[in-house]
Amino acid sequence: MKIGVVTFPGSLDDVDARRAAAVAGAEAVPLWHGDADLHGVDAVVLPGGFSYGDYLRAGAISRFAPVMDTIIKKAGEGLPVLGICNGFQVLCESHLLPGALIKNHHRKFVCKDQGLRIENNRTAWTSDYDANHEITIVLKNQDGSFVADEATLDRLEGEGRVVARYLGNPNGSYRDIAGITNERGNVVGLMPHPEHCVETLTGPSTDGLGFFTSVLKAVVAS
Amino acid sequence: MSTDTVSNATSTPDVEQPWAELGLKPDEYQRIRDILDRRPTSCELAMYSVMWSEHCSYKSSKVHLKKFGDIPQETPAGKMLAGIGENAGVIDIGEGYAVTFKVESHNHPSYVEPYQGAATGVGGIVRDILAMGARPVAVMDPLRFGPLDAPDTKRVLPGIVSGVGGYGNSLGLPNIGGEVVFDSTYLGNPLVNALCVGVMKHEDLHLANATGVGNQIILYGAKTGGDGIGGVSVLASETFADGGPTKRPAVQVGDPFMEKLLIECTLELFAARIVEGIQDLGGAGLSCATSELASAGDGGMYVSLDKVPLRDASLAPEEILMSESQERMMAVVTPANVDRFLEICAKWDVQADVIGEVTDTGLLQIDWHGERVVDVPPRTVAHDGPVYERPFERPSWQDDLQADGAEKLPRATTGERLRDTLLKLIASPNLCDKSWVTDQYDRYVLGNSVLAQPEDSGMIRVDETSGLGVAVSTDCNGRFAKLDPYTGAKLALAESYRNVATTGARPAAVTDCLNFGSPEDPGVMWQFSEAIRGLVDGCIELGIPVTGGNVSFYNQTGETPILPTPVVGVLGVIDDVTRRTPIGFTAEMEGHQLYLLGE
Amino acid sequence: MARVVVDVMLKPEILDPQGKAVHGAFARLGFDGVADVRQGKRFEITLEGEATEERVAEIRKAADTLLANPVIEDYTLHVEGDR
Amino acid sequence: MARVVVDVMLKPEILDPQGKAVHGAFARLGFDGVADVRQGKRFEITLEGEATEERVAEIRKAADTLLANPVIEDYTLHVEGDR
Ligand SMILES: Nc1ncnc2c1ncn2[C@@H]1O[C@H](COP(=O)(O)OP(=O)(O)O)[C@@H](O)[C@H]1O
Repeated sequence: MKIGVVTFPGSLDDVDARRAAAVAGAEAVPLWHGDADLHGVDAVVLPGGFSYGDYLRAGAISRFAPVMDTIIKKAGEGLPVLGICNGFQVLCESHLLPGALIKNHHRKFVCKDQGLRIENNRTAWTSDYDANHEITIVLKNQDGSFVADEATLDRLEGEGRVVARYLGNPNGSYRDIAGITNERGNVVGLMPHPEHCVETLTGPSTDGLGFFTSVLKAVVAS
Repeated sequence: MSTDTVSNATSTPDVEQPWAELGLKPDEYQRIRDILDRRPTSCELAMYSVMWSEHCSYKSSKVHLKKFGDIPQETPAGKMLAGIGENAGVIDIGEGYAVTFKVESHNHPSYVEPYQGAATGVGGIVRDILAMGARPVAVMDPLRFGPLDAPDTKRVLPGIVSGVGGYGNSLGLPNIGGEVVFDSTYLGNPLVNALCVGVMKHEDLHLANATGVGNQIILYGAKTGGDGIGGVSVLASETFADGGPTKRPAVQVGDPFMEKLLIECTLELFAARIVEGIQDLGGAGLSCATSELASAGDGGMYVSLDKVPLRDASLAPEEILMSESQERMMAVVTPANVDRFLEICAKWDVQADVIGEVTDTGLLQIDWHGERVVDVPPRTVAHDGPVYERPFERPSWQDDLQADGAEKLPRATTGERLRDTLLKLIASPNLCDKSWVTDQYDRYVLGNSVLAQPEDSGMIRVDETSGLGVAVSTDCNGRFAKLDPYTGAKLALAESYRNVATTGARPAAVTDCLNFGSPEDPGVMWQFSEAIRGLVDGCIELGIPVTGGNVSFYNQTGETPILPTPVVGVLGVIDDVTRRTPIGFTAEMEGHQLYLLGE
Repeated sequence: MARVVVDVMLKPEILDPQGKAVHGAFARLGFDGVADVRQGKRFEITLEGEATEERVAEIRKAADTLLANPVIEDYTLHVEGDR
Repeated sequence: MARVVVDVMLKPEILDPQGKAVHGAFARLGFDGVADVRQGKRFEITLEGEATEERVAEIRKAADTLLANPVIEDYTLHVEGDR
């Protein structure tokens, strides 16, 4: 069982994502943005960071990386993909997920322990959580405010594709949305950082581990 | 456009040179002429003037800093593998690991342009740590501001905080602590001190020297622009036939994305074992890197300035030598490894160019457009700068200040009054909650932050298997230091030492950033020398050495210097981070007993 | 050398936190009578050579795919000196 | 309602990391023949009422103090429709 973690120029939480995958019991495989080959991984994490400095728009330049061409294709075939923070931004820029992430409404970088409610536990990445499970994981970003037009938001809610919602909106996200999924439930984008919450020694909780254990089960089941 | 070459300098000994505008004293200029036995070229004058500045040469502080050598150089954790004089101190922490750490100031640039000044301050110290061969693993930021309600603080504080965060967060370095202190003397003189910790294996230790005749000098990272050379443009303007050069910015703009690439690229170069010597480019840019590398090595280096990739094609050679463009490094590489070196740089999209080589001439020789513009013994630039024994004297007001004791202040006599005092205290800017600042810093990235705010020390796990880790704290109470700089410095050291010790780590080494007013004021010089005396005595008593640091003078407005602010950083080692002791009381501790230690 | 300018603004229905903050600052500084402020991005693209129709069409493609995110942003493009 | 536009760009001699990143992306995506890219900010300020000379002078003052950082940035200001 292999979880690939992509490193883009400017990725920062790739090491953490690999550690979290390993803690969950998977083999973590580093993937390089310039290499279109996924090296046989069973699932992919696009980690947090400031790829290409977030200079144009967060995730805008990374989406054109050779590895993304393959990921976009395989995601369509059902490969589980989790985009965390900058990874979420890359997924939106790649149009694998609807909407976009813009600057926090307070315009500052924010790092805090954030309460979330898991609203959809039927995705490849959230099956280990109970429905409406409340968890606390690390939130840290500059461009974390999820926006989309009303029709898109209504569709996301109507189809149960809001994966996680903030308990107390930290960044101006529309309808308190912290994470969403595609129709099929294999691609998930999440603003907060579950990979920082797999050990009590270095994180505020171990509430993030479920994302990584969930995908192991999803892969075994498929 | 004419270039001032060495032969031109020899044949025109009487040309007037703007040495005074460049901050040189008459005797210093004469000394350069004596060393070279001719007048310097304008490029040489540029190099000497910047390398002999207070900032680069430590000319006022050197005689005092020497006293740190009196402290035994062993640390309680292990051997010191590199000490004062290197880019940063390195200590052995066991299990084959070494750590390096250092604090540096970026005070004045942060006043001029708070965001970029603070950002590039973080960038600079991170490159220092990287240049030792280490992976940077954490940063800290002791900060000082004018009164919270002063209008200029509203400009300076948010900019500095977001600059520290903007740069550190983008590098993926957890911020594990710092300070936020307010005092009226810092109005117009904010202090931005930045500390970085790095980790390496013993065999990865790299030093800044250029040895091995024929080895190639590679400049890599960002292109060279006109950043931070406002001052030298007086020189460059002489070489422009009409109108002078285009505008030169005095501020540097940071590119943290570039620096992140530089870090990963450099670590891959180290891992490939193809770096013979390395130096980061900081203050004084190429002037500093070339002269220091050559001086610490075999002494000879040849550089062709035409090979330096430029962001601004109009730069004159003097300006290229002085540019403080950020995110650049210089490496010494054997000819056989050059291709591999360039390949790794290309992988990370980092520009790299061979600009020269190590020679056996004993001279630093630099060409521009095929003509020699620098021909100097590198030691005279980098290490043999002027040394001043500045006069110092205990200020006349010191006695009155000390006599004005706290016992004269009115005391709260009722419970109500006491309550008011307490509320006033904890609501004061210096004591209140700092999360407005710390919430803007990523403390989790890399996944090894065992302790960060609101703890008294930060703590980083070094080895995931054994649990080996380090703890770091920075402290200084400038008001104590003003009352008595000797004891104040000792108190700063003791506080930092205690903060590290209470986490369960064993304090091992000290870095310091000595922020003071003008060294030309004998009272300030006295504060400075007393603070060093205090640090030396304190370190000897505690049995830990000073492994490196930084001096920042001229922090004053008119005649009023800042509070003497010797910021002390202590690093400790802990065998097993799972046994750390956090501050505070949690529900699990119910029933535990409380003890008060000490008098 | 010609210059193409691309101005990118958030769509009107998307909340603009930066514009809002500037608007608020205007009011605090006593600049009244401002109904709204929006903050966007301006790209100045210098071409090697002329701004031929073909080159401008290429930049327009770059604006569609890279410089602006059509989900949240609109852009306008003009060749400098052309208006 | 009138609209005043303020374009803020980094001074030419100041490093523009954002423009540099976009320039690099152009090259990787095969958009050739671009000599340089600079990225700046665009403010669209909608006034309640006319853009009288006095109001525009006010906005100019705001641009000096608030919209642009004179240490590293230059700005230009125009009333929309005026050019
Ligand atoms: N500028 C800063 N950067 C990072 N951390 C900071 C900064 N200022 C304060 N902190 C952290 O916030 C916490 C509380 O700070 P402070 O109130 O000054 O505590 P103390 O007085 O115990 O040092 C500490 O963990 C400290 O390291």
